[in-house]
Amino acid sequence: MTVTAQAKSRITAKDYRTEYPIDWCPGCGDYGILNALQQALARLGIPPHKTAIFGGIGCSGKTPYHLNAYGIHTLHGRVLPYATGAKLANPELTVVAISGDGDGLAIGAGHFVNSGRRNVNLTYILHNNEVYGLTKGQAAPTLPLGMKTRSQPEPNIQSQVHSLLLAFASGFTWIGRGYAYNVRQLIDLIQQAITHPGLAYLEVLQPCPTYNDLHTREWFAERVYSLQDEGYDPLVPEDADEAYVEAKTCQYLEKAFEWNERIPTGVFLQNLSVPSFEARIANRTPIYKTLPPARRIIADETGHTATDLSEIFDELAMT
Amino acid sequence: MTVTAQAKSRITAKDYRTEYPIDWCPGCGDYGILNALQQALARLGIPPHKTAIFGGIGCSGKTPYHLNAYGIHTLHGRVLPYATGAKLANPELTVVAISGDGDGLAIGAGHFVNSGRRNVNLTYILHNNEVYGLTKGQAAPTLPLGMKTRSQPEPNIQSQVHSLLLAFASGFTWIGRGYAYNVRQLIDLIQQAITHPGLAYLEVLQPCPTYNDLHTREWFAERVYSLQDEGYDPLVPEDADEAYVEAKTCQYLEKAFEWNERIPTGVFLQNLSVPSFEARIANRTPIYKTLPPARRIIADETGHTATDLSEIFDELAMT
Amino acid sequence: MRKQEQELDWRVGGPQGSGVDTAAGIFARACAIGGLYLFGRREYFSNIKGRHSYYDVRVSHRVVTSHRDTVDLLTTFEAESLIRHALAVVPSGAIIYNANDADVALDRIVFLDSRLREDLTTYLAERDLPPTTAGLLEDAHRRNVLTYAVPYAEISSALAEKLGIPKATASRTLNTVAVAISTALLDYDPQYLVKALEKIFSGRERIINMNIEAVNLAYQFVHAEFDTHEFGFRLTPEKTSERRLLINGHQAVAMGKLAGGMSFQSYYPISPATDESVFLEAHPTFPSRTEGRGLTVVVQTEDELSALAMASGAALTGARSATATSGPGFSLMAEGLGWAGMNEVPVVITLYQRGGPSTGMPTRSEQGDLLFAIFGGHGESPRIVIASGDLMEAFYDAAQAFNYAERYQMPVIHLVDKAMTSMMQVVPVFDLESIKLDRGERYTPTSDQDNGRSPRFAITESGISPRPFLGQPGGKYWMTGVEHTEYGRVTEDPVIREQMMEKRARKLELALREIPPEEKIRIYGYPGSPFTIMSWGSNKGGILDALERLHEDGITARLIQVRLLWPFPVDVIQPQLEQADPLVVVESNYSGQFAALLRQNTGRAADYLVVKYSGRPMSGQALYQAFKAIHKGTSPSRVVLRNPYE
Amino acid sequence: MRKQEQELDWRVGGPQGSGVDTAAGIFARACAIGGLYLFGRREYFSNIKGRHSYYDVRVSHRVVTSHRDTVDLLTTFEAESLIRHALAVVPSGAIIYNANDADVALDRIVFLDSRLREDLTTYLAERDLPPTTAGLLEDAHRRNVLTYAVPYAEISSALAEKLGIPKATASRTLNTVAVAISTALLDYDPQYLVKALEKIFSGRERIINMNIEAVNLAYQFVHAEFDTHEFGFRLTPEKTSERRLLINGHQAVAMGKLAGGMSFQSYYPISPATDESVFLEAHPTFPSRTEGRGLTVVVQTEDELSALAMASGAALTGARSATATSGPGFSLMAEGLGWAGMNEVPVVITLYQRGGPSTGMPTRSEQGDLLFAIFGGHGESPRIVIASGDLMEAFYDAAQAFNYAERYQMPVIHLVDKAMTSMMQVVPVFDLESIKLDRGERYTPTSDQDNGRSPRFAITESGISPRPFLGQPGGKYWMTGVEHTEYGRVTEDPVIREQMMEKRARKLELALREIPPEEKIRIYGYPGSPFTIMSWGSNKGGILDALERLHEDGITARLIQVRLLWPFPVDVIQPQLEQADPLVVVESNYSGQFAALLRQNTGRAADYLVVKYSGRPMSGQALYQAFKAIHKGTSPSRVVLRNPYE
Ligand SMILES: Cc1ncc(C[n+]2csc(CCOP(=O)(O)OP(=O)(O)O)c2C)c(N)n1
Ligand SMILES: Cc1ncc(C[n+]2csc(CCOP(=O)(O)OP(=O)(O)O)c2C)c(N)n1
Ligand code: SF4
Ligand code: SF4
Ligand SMILES: [Mg+2]
Ligand SMILES: [Mg+2]
Repeated sequence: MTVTAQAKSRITAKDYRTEYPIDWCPGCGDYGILNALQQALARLGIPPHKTAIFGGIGCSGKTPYHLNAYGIHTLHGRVLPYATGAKLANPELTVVAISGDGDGLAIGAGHFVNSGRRNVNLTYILHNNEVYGLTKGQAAPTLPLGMKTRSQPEPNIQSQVHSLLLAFASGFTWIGRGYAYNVRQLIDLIQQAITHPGLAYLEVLQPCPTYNDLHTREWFAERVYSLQDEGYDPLVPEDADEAYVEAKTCQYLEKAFEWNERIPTGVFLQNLSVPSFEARIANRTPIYKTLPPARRIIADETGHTATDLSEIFDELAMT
Repeated sequence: MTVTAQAKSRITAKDYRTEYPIDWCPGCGDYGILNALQQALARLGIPPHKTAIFGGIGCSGKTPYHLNAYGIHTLHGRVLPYATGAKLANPELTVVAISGDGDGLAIGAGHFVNSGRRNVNLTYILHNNEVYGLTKGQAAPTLPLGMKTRSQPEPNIQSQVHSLLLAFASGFTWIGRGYAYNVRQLIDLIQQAITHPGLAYLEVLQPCPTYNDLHTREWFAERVYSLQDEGYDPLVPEDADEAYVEAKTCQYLEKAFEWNERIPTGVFLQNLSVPSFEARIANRTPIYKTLPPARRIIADETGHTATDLSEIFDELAMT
Repeated sequence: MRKQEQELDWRVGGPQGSGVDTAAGIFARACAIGGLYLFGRREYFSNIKGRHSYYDVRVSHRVVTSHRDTVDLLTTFEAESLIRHALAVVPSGAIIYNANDADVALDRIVFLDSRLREDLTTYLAERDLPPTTAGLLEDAHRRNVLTYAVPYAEISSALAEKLGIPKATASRTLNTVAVAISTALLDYDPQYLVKALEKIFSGRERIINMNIEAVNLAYQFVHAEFDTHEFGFRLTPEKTSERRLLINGHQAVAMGKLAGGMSFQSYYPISPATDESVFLEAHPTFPSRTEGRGLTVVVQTEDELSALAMASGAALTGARSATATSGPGFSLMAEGLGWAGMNEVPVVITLYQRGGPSTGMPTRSEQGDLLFAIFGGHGESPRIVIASGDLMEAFYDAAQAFNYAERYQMPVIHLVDKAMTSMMQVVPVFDLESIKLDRGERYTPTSDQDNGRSPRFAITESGISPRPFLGQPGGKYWMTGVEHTEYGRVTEDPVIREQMMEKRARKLELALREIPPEEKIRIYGYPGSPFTIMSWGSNKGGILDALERLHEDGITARLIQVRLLWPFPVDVIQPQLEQADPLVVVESNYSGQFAALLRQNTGRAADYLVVKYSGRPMSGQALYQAFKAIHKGTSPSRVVLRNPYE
Repeated sequence: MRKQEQELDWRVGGPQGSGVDTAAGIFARACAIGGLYLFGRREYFSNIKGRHSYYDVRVSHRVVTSHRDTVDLLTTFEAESLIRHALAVVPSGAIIYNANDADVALDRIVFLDSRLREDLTTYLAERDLPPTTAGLLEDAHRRNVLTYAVPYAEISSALAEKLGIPKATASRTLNTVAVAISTALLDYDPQYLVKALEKIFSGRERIINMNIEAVNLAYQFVHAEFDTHEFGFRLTPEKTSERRLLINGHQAVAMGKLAGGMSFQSYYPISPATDESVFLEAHPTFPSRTEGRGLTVVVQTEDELSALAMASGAALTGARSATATSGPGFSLMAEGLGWAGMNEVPVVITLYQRGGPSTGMPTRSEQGDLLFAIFGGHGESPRIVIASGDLMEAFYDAAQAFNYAERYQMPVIHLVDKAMTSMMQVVPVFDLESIKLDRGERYTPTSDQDNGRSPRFAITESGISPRPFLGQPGGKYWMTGVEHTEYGRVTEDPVIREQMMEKRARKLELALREIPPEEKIRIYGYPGSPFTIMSWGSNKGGILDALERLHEDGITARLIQVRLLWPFPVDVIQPQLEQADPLVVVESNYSGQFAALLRQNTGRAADYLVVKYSGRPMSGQALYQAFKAIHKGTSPSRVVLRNPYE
């Protein structure tokens, strides 16, 4: 993402706002995330038309409607592949993918895992509210075993998926956690996630006042703290050696497991030692840097194909 | 799985063999796994008709054809849900699910992750050969970034998914690794996995001599070692406290990351502190223990439904 | 009720999450307990809180089978509902509204669709009225609609005072008050409301008492402030000794499944299918006529790929097993459907159709998945597709689906739709005695030799191969989505391949021969009439209503309701076609999928196609108009039913 | 070649992984380099090593468009191939076999399907012959088939000795030797073999030399040991100045995609679609006539859900984007297909049909996905479905698919099949000059104001809304699978809903109006003839072959090849039907899906349905027989083409 200083100065959060009414429930954590996203994009000075926000299906998935950027509401669970396709075809875009925890960790878990393998330079924000909001409060994969929210007839019979651990196992190179009601921190986290040259996973603790009466604003308020405030350093530099990576891993895992008494937020991992997918493609085919798929000139002025197949014909010609 | 001593004495590996020709390539690691599976089932004394082997799609997925048990060849990536349905409906069955690494970690990754949440009492064996065997050698999600096997035109452009870490993050309660050419150890591992009262994940390092010329029999031979030979204790007992679990976790992760110089095999984790899905169901509805779905008596002798809806009618009756 | 017609169309509207459902539930129960028949219909947005939803309850002394587009008594407590529905109220009908909302500008309603706002503004401007609730109320007066302003806040205050509770608590009775205002205007005995409240809030004494008090206050208010004689509709209870249930579609299906012996259901949440699974989860065990209690294991899966796979895995063990989903989920089942067809797995898929394509209109109705249900999945894989026309059928068909599945050893897709699941009806209690279970041909090993293997896919004349259950001694088999031999082993032999394709196809032919005519089609109205309406699914109710009104006009017509959609019952349909003149096909989709299917299988094209694809069900009224025009010869051959105010 | 007919049917068989492909490749190239036309066909099991595969190469001085069921010269080097194919060899044809295999029992061949073993055993027993290769060879003699025993091991030894290399290395030339024995028998100049070897092993000198030496030894052996005059077939080169390619289907499609401007392809490996993507991966960049080089980014995804989603995401940016898959993968794309239809995304799906349903017959052919391609996905979502009939069409259609996709802004499904992808043909070099790219209506903002938003789904008369590319200044839009407004915002307004359904449907009507007739159907043979064969896809070649033979018999007939399957080109088809008598529909599936579609859209049922569903393509020979019987009036209305020996 290239941002000129001039552009930066021109863009404000207002440019990213829309006038349409929002239909989330009052007090929903989604508002804070939306707000932070608008501000982060503005602060980064990214022109709205160069921003593409992809959403999954769920309450969270409606976020793109409230940003004045390109906003693509995809299919339940598939937000990462859609976002990946757009980003790879046009690497100049700033791409943010947003989904719920059901979207990302149940129906979308396969893409979650395999997106980690690619490390495409985009930002994935997952709204962790422990429930399926839009389908009326069933347990999401993030709800711990045995818990029973207001909307469930019986305690949850499935165990929790630990999303930070999963992101790590999958290969995400930037991993962070925010809290929906700490907008100031969230702005900073989103800016960092977007700036990170690879796949960033930002989990946001997102209270759902309508269905989740266990982990509420009050419950979180006294538990969340910032890793960075406590001096935690998430960086794995580009040239890190194995021992360094291992040490960081242990530190990461320790913090990733912390829960209940104290809940860490902030940047858990920023790994610069893995090249982005775009860099890998450019490494194979350098022309990707100047003429990525969206820029390929496919026809001449008369509308005839610009493709020249002579090299392939040579391979296949018999006479 | 209830096994009587008498039954045990009767069953031999021969009972599990079939006469049909096998169409794996000469030297394929799959032979060793098949062999170990036949022997393990026999040693456990499980009558073949009480065994259901589910396979995914791939070279590995053909395994069920070579066992004289119920053998169900499912769909690419879906072996775990099929196996889960059968096991939950009839908990008396011994259920083993078998898949390739593409099957389990690419197209099936979502089920992999979410099966961990359920901890159904079945055994999942994943053949890790780092390639898509049956579709002619493309990179599987287990192949590290930048590696190039004989069958690939370019070095692998996607990073590896670390399956042991993924299994852990997903909540598998028994995690082990075997090596296809160490049949003796494999028999033992499979027996333990089947005996474990919950979801067991057994990764098997399975050389594919046809397509994978990087990690061959020779390459592995000098690297694999047994964790148990070195005194590693994988047990998390039923009543383990948090501190205990944490300590075990660190130990687990350390070994899970070990690769290249020395490659650990054996049992990495045996966690008895999480109840199986069957136990959770029985806890909600104790009748599950005696009349699980497959045993429900649904009609009387005359073929009329045995269902009595009077309780529900009472709720809904207006007059 | 409308004195002449012995019936009443009541509507309540309000923002999602504000309890409109509860209001409708109280009203409907109060009517049903009073021995009345009713038909309820619910419309709501895909949203949790804030957007508009409304409920129509049509009450009658006779069975009623569809909603109407018009309203006799509109009950509202905020401005949006008033704005959206004022025009639907008939002359001499009435509107109850919040006194505070007497003059609210249309512009102030944030969720009002701009198209609707513009239309209403134009409507009002044409009548020299302002774009406000005041304008709409004035228009109502001009149209001879009565309007009743209710000071809800004052009634709440009075309640709070009387019970010594906070005003916020008291205001939770808003819905009850609104309903009570209605029933008071209708002169309906409040005891039925009280009984309804007791049913709904069963066990929660404090809430019941608070609501009963609210009812009392509302009745007092109406009697004190309104001239109830001015309003001509009355609601009068009727004695009945019949045992009747008040149910909606997902309950009918869920009960049918239990009656049909289902013991395993997997699902992934999706509107409007989820409610069925939630109902099943809430009733995990139930009495059994044979021993102990019955159990259904319901599993929430990670997605629909998993849901069908899990249900299929369970079905192999002999458990009657099903999944329930809606369009997007069903799309994800296409591959699993083929596997079940190929492996002759008796699994039931209940498909709650909703507005498509893609995410479409998750909480609106459509019959858009017919051809996909029939032709979905690559290759040619057998399945049975049935569609229910009303709640009684939904119950019995849900049970029957398992019989078909096991007898013909293939997946059965049971088509219902959003309109049907959210439909509410009073029905006589279901007759469990009539439900017989047919488990199909079971495999019995020649010896109980453990090591025996069964020819799971034995090639037989009927196409059916006796079926062992997973775990059955002597029944061991292989099974695969790959083409296979009798023993379930992969084969690519061209001859075996042909035989297996033929065997699977024969099962469909068998089903077509065996399934009795009345399960294939049902004929209503005048069987001898050439005026032939052909339809399927939830349109049935509206068409029956329309047939009655046609009859009142002296027009005889018949409805051929097609219940078995696949294999296509050409045997019983073809003979009906000769007489059909005109042939009118009615369905709730854009392209006329059934009409296409009919032509594909019989060569006969519909003379008229009546469709609706706004996501809302067809009313008997609208259908009546359409049929009338067809009868007169003034109708185009393609008729689109439209109602911009739904 | 058969002297009378100027053509030769050559077959080589052997176990998978043993280089049968290479053998066929050498032979085919040697023929093509010699200026001959050919048609190749490959049959193989879903297996990596060990199971049987074979290749037919039909060589001619004229263009040939299908395979034959019979063989003139069978080349084998192990017993299984000899056993499987001996009966296919025509009188006065020849069999080359390994001298070691002169007496192998059928029982010893582990992978021989038991059905085939039994059939052959019966066949031999009826002739008093033993169930062995000896029996089959004796039967060959009786049928006047020549047999040539080749001591392959000895030739290898000689080669090893001559070159001073290990015997194991020398034996890798087995395939070359087998081919050379064939060409020597056919008296074909070995220089063409040498050229073919140089092409295939280009750059690997040592291997080339070893193989050339093997060729020499084989020729020497034949000239020394066999009386080549006894065998009546000859292969004679022909001079040509035309530039011709030897290609198969996936190469044709891949090249067509590049020519069509594709720059992004996502895929998940699946037979038989993978080869196309692998070919594209091997040619990531290529020259451009405008500037620098062109680039295609090819991404191997985690599954097909992802593949279509990723291709759709890429298509939004203006990149011409596609995915390629086969049945099971396509089943997983049903939901994404609806999303692309709803959001008017120009994305191309190349669907390589294979034997279904379910995992089916992964390496065998079928036309089983037609109705699914058209009606797949819940709800009613627009798409264009085209099918190519041969390799030339496959190339041009692959390019054209992107034009349709962008012009009509909807997904385009390009149907090919396994038979076509593994088909090999000599074609004149493609004419890139003729390929024009139509990018459809692009959106131009009224100002280049960054904050402008575009009405992405503007309702227009044509149905087409000018399209901005993601990232385009002033073009910002929303997009959703939910029903939406012109600006792409979710709506549940009934009127907007209706307008959007109508708008999307109008695009299909537009396509039907605009697409020129020759892209819809093509008519071959005698356009005026009543004897009408209607078909689609890869059957074309076989039918054209059959038409020629009918013509030789004095029977005139015509083929109507339907290329645009959806929207159904009723405009050009209906007028053709009146004259059709009989109307014969030919397709490679069980149920006659095209025939169903035809009747659905025209009311006309086929008089005869000729199908094949063994997973093998139809030969011109078999079709000729079927048409002949139809012409005579001795045919049943449903004809199943069967060949138990494929
Ligand atoms: C294939 C498919 N299955 C099911 C649904 C129904 N559905 C809509 S939203 C949703 C879950 C929402 O939960 P989550 O992803 O956690 O998002 P939230 O609403 O909590 O933000 C589901 C299951 C769907 N749209 N598509
Ligand atoms: C939906 C679907 N997509 C693709 C395929 C094609 N396919 C068959 S096997 C296979 C991969 C096999 O690799 P793996 O799972 O690693 O098993 P292996 O052969 O290596 O044992 C694929 C992609 C399929 N059968 N179904
Ligand atoms: S249901 Fe929960 S997540 Fe959805 S909008 Fe309401 S509060 Fe937010
Ligand atoms: S391709 Fe590899 S995995 Fe498959 S059978 Fe051959 S050696 Fe085994
Ligand atoms: Mg959620
Ligand atoms: Mg593999």
